[in-house]
Amino acid sequence: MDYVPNSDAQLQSMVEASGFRTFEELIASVPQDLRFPELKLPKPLTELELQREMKRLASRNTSSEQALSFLGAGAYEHFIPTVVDYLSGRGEFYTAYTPYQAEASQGTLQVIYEYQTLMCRLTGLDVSNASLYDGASGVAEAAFMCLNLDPDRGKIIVSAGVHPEYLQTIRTYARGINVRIEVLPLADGATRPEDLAAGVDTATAAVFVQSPNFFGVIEDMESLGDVIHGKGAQFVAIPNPISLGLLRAPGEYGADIAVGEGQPLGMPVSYGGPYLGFFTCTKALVHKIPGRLVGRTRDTCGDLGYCLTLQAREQHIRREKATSNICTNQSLMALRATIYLSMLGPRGLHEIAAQNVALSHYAAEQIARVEGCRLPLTRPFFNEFVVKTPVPARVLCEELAEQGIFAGVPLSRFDPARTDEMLVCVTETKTREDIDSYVAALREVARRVEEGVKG
Amino acid sequence: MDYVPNSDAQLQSMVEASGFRTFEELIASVPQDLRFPELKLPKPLTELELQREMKRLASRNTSSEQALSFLGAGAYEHFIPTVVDYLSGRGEFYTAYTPYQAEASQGTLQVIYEYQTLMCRLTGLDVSNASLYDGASGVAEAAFMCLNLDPDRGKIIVSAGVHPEYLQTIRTYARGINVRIEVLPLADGATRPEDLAAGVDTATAAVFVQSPNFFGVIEDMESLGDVIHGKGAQFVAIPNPISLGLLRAPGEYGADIAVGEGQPLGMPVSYGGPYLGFFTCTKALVHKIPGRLVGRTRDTCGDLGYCLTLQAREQHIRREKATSNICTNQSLMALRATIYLSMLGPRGLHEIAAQNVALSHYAAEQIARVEGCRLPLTRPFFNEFVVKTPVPARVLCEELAEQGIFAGVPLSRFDPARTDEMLVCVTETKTREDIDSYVAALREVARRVEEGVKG
Amino acid sequence: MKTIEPLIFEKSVPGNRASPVPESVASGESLGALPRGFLRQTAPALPEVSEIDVVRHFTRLSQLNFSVDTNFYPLGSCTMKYNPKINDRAATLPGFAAIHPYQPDASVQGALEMLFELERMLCEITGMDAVTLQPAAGAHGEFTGILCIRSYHESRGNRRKKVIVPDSSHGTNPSSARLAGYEVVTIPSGRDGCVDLSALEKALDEEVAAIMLTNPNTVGLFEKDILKIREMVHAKGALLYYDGANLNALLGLARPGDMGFDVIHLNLHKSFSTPHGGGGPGAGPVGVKKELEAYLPTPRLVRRPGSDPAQFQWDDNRPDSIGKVRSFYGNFGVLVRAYTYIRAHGAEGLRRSSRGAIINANYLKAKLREVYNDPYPGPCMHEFVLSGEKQKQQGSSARDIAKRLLDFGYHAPTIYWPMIVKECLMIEPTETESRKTLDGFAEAMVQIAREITEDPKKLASAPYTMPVQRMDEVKAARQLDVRFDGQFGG
Amino acid sequence: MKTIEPLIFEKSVPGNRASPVPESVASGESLGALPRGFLRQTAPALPEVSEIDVVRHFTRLSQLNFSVDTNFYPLGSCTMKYNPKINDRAATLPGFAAIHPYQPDASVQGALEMLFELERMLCEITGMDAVTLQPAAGAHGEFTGILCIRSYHESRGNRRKKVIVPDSSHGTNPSSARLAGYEVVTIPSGRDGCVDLSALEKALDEEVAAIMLTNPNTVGLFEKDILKIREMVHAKGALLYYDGANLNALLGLARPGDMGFDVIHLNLHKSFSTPHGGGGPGAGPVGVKKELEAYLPTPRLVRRPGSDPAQFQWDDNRPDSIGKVRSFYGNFGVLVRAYTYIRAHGAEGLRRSSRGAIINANYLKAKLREVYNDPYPGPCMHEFVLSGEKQKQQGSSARDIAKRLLDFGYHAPTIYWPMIVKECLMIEPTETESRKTLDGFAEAMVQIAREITEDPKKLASAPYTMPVQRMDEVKAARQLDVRFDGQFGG
Ligand SMILES: Cc1ncc(COP(=O)(O)O)c(C=O)c1O
Ligand SMILES: Cc1ncc(COP(=O)(O)O)c(C=O)c1O
Repeated sequence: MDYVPNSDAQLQSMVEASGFRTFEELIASVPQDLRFPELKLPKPLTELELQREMKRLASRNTSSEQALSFLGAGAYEHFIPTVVDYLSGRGEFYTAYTPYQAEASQGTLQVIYEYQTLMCRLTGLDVSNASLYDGASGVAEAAFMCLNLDPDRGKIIVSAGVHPEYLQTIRTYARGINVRIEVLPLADGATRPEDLAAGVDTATAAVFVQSPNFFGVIEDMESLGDVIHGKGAQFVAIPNPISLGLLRAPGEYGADIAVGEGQPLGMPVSYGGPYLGFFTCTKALVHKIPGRLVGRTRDTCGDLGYCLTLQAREQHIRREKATSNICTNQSLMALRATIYLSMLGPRGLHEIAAQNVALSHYAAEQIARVEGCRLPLTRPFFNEFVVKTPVPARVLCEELAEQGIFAGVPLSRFDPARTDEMLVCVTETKTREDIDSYVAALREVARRVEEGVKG
Repeated sequence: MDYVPNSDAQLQSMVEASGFRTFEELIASVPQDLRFPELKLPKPLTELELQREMKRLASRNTSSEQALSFLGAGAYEHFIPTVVDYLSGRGEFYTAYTPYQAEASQGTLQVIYEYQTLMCRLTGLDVSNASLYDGASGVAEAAFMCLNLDPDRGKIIVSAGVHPEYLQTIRTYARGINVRIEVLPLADGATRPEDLAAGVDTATAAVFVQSPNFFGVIEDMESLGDVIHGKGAQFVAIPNPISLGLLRAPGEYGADIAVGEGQPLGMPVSYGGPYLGFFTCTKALVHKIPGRLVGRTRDTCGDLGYCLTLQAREQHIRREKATSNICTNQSLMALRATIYLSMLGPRGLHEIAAQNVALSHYAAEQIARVEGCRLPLTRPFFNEFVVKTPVPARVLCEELAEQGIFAGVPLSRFDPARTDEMLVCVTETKTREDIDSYVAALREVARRVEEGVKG
Repeated sequence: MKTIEPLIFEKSVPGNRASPVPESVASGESLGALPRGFLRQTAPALPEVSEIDVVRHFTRLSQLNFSVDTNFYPLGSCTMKYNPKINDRAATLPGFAAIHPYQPDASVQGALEMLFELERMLCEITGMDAVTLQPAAGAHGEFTGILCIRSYHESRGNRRKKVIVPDSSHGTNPSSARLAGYEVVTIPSGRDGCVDLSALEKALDEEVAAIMLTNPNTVGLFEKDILKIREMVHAKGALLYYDGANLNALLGLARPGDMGFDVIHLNLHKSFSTPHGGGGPGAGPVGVKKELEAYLPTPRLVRRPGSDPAQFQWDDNRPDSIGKVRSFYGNFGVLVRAYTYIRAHGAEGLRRSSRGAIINANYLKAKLREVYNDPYPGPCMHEFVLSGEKQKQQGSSARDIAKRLLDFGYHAPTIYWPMIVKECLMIEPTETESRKTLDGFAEAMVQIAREITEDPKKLASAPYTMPVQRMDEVKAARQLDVRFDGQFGG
Repeated sequence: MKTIEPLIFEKSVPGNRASPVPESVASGESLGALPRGFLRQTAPALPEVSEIDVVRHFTRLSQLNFSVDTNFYPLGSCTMKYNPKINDRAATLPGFAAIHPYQPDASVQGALEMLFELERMLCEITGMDAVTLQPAAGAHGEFTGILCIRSYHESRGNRRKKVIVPDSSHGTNPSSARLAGYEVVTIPSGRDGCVDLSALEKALDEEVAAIMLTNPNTVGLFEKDILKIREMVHAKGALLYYDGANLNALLGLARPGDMGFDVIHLNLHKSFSTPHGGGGPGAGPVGVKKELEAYLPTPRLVRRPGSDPAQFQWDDNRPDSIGKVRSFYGNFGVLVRAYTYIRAHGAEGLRRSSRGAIINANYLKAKLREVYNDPYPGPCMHEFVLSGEKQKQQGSSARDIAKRLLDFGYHAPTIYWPMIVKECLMIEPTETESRKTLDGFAEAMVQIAREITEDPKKLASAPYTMPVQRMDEVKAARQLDVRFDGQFGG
């Protein structure tokens, strides 16, 4: 099928009304032997058939509606108020383009202005852009930005607690430019100020620290910030935005930039996307910021309104001199975050964050009691933690998956040497009973597998 | 939880701002010992818990997403274009009241005006109301209306092909008034004009004939109409609206009133409701019509617009002299029907109807070949038909249900004597492969059960 | 450049189409099964439009509406509270939306558990002994309830002849009683807006089957003499019928069953927040005391005796039942929403809702009673009435006030009802509105009163900012045009 | 009485709240696990509002937008076609929306099958050998593609220094090339709007890594010399990059792979109808010829060798890959929608779509070319540019025309781009619009031209019917106010 309303007869009469005889005359400039290739595609489907086919495909995946999932590691299953789906699904938001015509786009523009304000308040920084693609590319954009600030600073330092995929993305983005990337190892799962002090120097453009970091540990951001600023480098914090309902904000501990993954703010995990790269920074950096920015201004009558602003930074004006190449960003996801944060308010966000702490600590305690399981790290954590498993974590997780439990992310996925560790995440979507049945199954499977391995 | 935005402190200060000291002062007129009863209700749930609980309940039902359903008998599983759900779910339609303030309700009003027009065009009659509760109560309203036309006509005749629940509803509605209800039996599943001729007389207010009737058979409406009009009675047709994409319209065969169940026009089966009672009639009857009516008129500038009209028929003006007591009707369902019919257009509706015919006839042929199964009726049918089963239909259906197939509605449900018959419905939602696997399972189970019964 | 949305028929272009269905899957030959004479001669003139046409048309039309989702909507007696979106989502889960009413009971145990629990919870909330969920709306519930009363009296040998309603009652009350075969006796309300006991006394005799009361009544007052009324009515062997349209005042606060009502109906689309949908669907469950349970419509939902865990099933074997008042079991999708709503709240949440509703009403009343006439001074329940008499004398009617409110972005109150108050404005703010919203509305009402003193003519042409100007309803009725390009003038 | 929607912050009342989360389920003691110094000192000043406030606020804001669902939106180069609702529904099925990117591959075979098939179908549609679905939008795809080109040249010993773009190219092209470390060489377009072969000749040397072309190009013309260009570019060892923003002209009609392009990106949010969302999310898959496959981002989706039925899995072992350009696998939800779209159409449907797009553009162009200047006479592909030069001389700019169009209920075309056309208006009607809609738009454009001749001042203050008057963008940049109650003036 197709969505062309005009019938074939109508189309032909339109060709003629345009002053031509045939459609072929319209495409005269397309070389003959390029035309009308045969495409081997599955046969077209009606909407009824499509509904069936998409349900068939979807039913071949085990979703968190069927399974108990304790997976996190950069993508988090959180409660999403129903209104987020409903409101963000309204066609007037959904099917609008980037708000180039301000007067006909005040809805989208005001939402982005509110989003920017919310992200500033959440991170404690001065300016927010309108969104970037996701956490990983956002971090890479931040690296670009910092490297552009001072030609004499050609090095960046990345804590080993930063999500491995973010680091990989930084490396990819850096292929085209001259930059030294140093990775700072962790001790007991955390970045140590003294280790950082040994690495940071006046050639350092920026230091990237994630907190809670990839292993769940809350970093001592304040102390790290002092070291970084001591050498005049930019301090780029990568927070989990939900944690900011409870934990110190980047602005409070002196970060220059906060960038990261906004997915926890009302976006489904959706197999990895679409998510939301958020980006806030100090006032000083506003003219260097990548991506779109919405400003409040007045119309010719003096009434308040909104429009895109500081476009002179952007590719469509500056072309190769732009601060970033980004054009389409993740506007609809910024809308979701805006609705989500409006629904929760300060107390709701605090409550959610507190529940993440409470439930994940309960789970950690229970898991630590499972024969053969250990918590190798001792530092405070937010909603995820590393578990040392008595048998290879991958085997354990696969076994549990068959029982409908996604037990954790095996760390061997990121470092083949770490065979017997997994990262376990617990959010407010789990009850104590859920955790108990997870722990019971874990105990059972760990024993069984271990016996199998031994016997 | 609750949806009261004001905090307790705020509420108290509002009490005070109203000139009172305590909430209790506001409810002084409520006798003391009636106040604050203890309610034994389950504990409140947060939205997150609610999402879980409702999914739990829903998952304890076997929906047509899991099972192959061949159930009809007054509630039909049809393809519903996605836009129907999306558009009818828009809050501006969903959360508006009956359009009393015309100027602030032009959306709802225009939709109803379009609905009325569509139903007139579909049924071939002059006037449509804005909706009634459902098919059954709609038919009962029609009976009331016809009985009110002429005090000398105190009898109604109902074909035995009318849905048994509609007949039951007529009987209930008739409890308060003086009326004789005669049921006209069928021959070979159809209402015979000659039988009708024997029953209809000048004391007959109206004759009710459903086509396709409850047993799936298409009635010879034209001939029946001649008999009815010969005695000056009203001819009330009860059509399946989907069938009108293909079959003769009530207006074409001379019905005075067309009333029935609009559910097939874009409403999910939803365990029996909310559905849509549609009601159209000839111009002559417009001032007797039950329910709301929207008219087109002009505003003070002379521009076209819409408002409720002929309200003098209604309960809020006429009180005990109203044509009906109906107030809230099924507006949102009329919206769904309007969107549905707009999406399909004349060709789409024809196509759907034709597919129902083709697929149900294919199924009937295949089932007739199953050892022990028979088609007892020989008349033309639309999308359902009676099957005579070799073993009690209820047993057969329960067995097949366990295999995920809802094979049909056992007629013993309506008449305990009809133990070995079931009503099978096939719509465009089934493929030939679906039918084949149904028939294979039927063959298998029929054999097994029969052997069990014998052995 | 006012853009009015044309009719969908005006967008039709022959040959255009949306494409949700396959073309010609059905082969011509299978239609051969049907005799030619049965086939439609001319295709119905449905619009021929594309999917984008449909989406644009109905999206734009939706934007012409006021609604709870976009506006404060203090329409008295209608309880236009917030309709939680979670309830809609629950109802559209395939496990609820895609189950057929004739599926085997064993395959719908989740649905039956939900319905059973809902009946039980409604009994608990109202103090009744049994509930049917079958009626589709309030009026339908009234009719059902009165038929039960009729059967009750019949079983006692005399069905009786009359049903009493106060003059402040809703039009559906007398209409439903009449349809059930009763003569309607209307009694005047007292000066205090409540039932006038002496008028009641006078009307009561052994031929009275029931009296129908709304409580709080339609001027927003609790019937203070309810216990006395109950005594008087029951003394004559008549029954007390409760119109539950105003139950939103009393959730967890007082129960009709405890007040002595024998039969009640609820409007789930009011008190229990299911969306009004522009005029339905609703749901009008009927509750009764034990003595009347046998008359409730069939089928009844029962727990299978001895089943554990509980199994539920439908039971048709009720010889005394009034029968069915509609097909199947009720507006199931609406019932799912109400169930979700009650489960969210629990007893505490319901009580807090009614408390909030009453406080909001009194707060708003206090802000307005100086400016508009207050026919019933003192505290109100969840709603209150004002009279626009003063404004009428200055040249503006209640209708003018209502229309002008639209310009301020507020839906109008209910007007001209109940008829016992002149230029009546019936205002029900509901509990889901914040103080801030009420303040805004009060300001608008005050400003309108000021406009009336300054320039009453201004109001006569209101509203000014709606998609259309004031509609000519007289013309609508005189030159009836109820379908596009119909023969009906226009 | 213009009601502007206040900011959500302005609706905040201390203590108010929506109630989606439980209060204090977490006991204070468990927070004891966290050192005090880690805790936030002051709560973030998020709004304190009720659920109804939230629903009303965003519903009203939505109504301030133009969108495809409400308006014809002929924004050139953006392919604002109808976004089928079925695609959204598919993407929100729990089996797609509620799966985690790190679930075991065995538990997401439906998703992997879908992605694998989508890659294959995109290869088929474009004539490329391999596709990655990872990039999040067009610009992201460009960057990815150029990095692949860089790796390709590096593997041959010289990464080369330059990337050529025509002056009509989109801003992301030079910007992406620059980020990938290339010097950008811009060549002027010919008078016919196409690549000027002699300019190209001059710019081409052994240091050129690639030339980036859009085809049809941004003035809506097919690069008629594409086969010659391919020869010239390949002769120098450079590669041909295809910006797929305009692929909507060519579905089933011609394939970039067949034209000689080595690397391409697609904008699924344009040609494949995934909703733009007010500026994303999009998806920018990159396709390459065999020689470049090794450089595509990791992980790659592969069929498990020997599996039958097919099993799919992620493969990270690609030593030559450029690495990851983002987390996980791409904008999965967007990919589901594009997949659904392609499955609906099949080859025939896609071909008919492009045919419809081209015919619609030519039809509209024919209606307007007498009234506005037509810089490139003759047939166009799926879009065309007009010049408002004549109108400019009469006193109205392209911007004025754009703003005035809003008053007629039409979104404006893309304006002032490409820069090679003065007062450029770039119009892309798309195939999903009916002739009737195009006629309405053409009439409005003609009327505007008439208004300009009659009263150009009128246009200078347009639009008149939007929620706001013309925005002062200069002030916005000068007195930067990018967050509420920020230090940034305003
Ligand atoms: C007091 C009262 N009774 C009965 C009804 C009728 O209820 P329904 O519209 O649900 O039939 C209403 C509705 O407005 C009402 O306000
Ligand atoms: C020709 C062209 N190239 C590239 C892009 C950038 O695509 P995106 O916005 O998806 O990054 C656009 C978008 O407008 C475009 O029109």
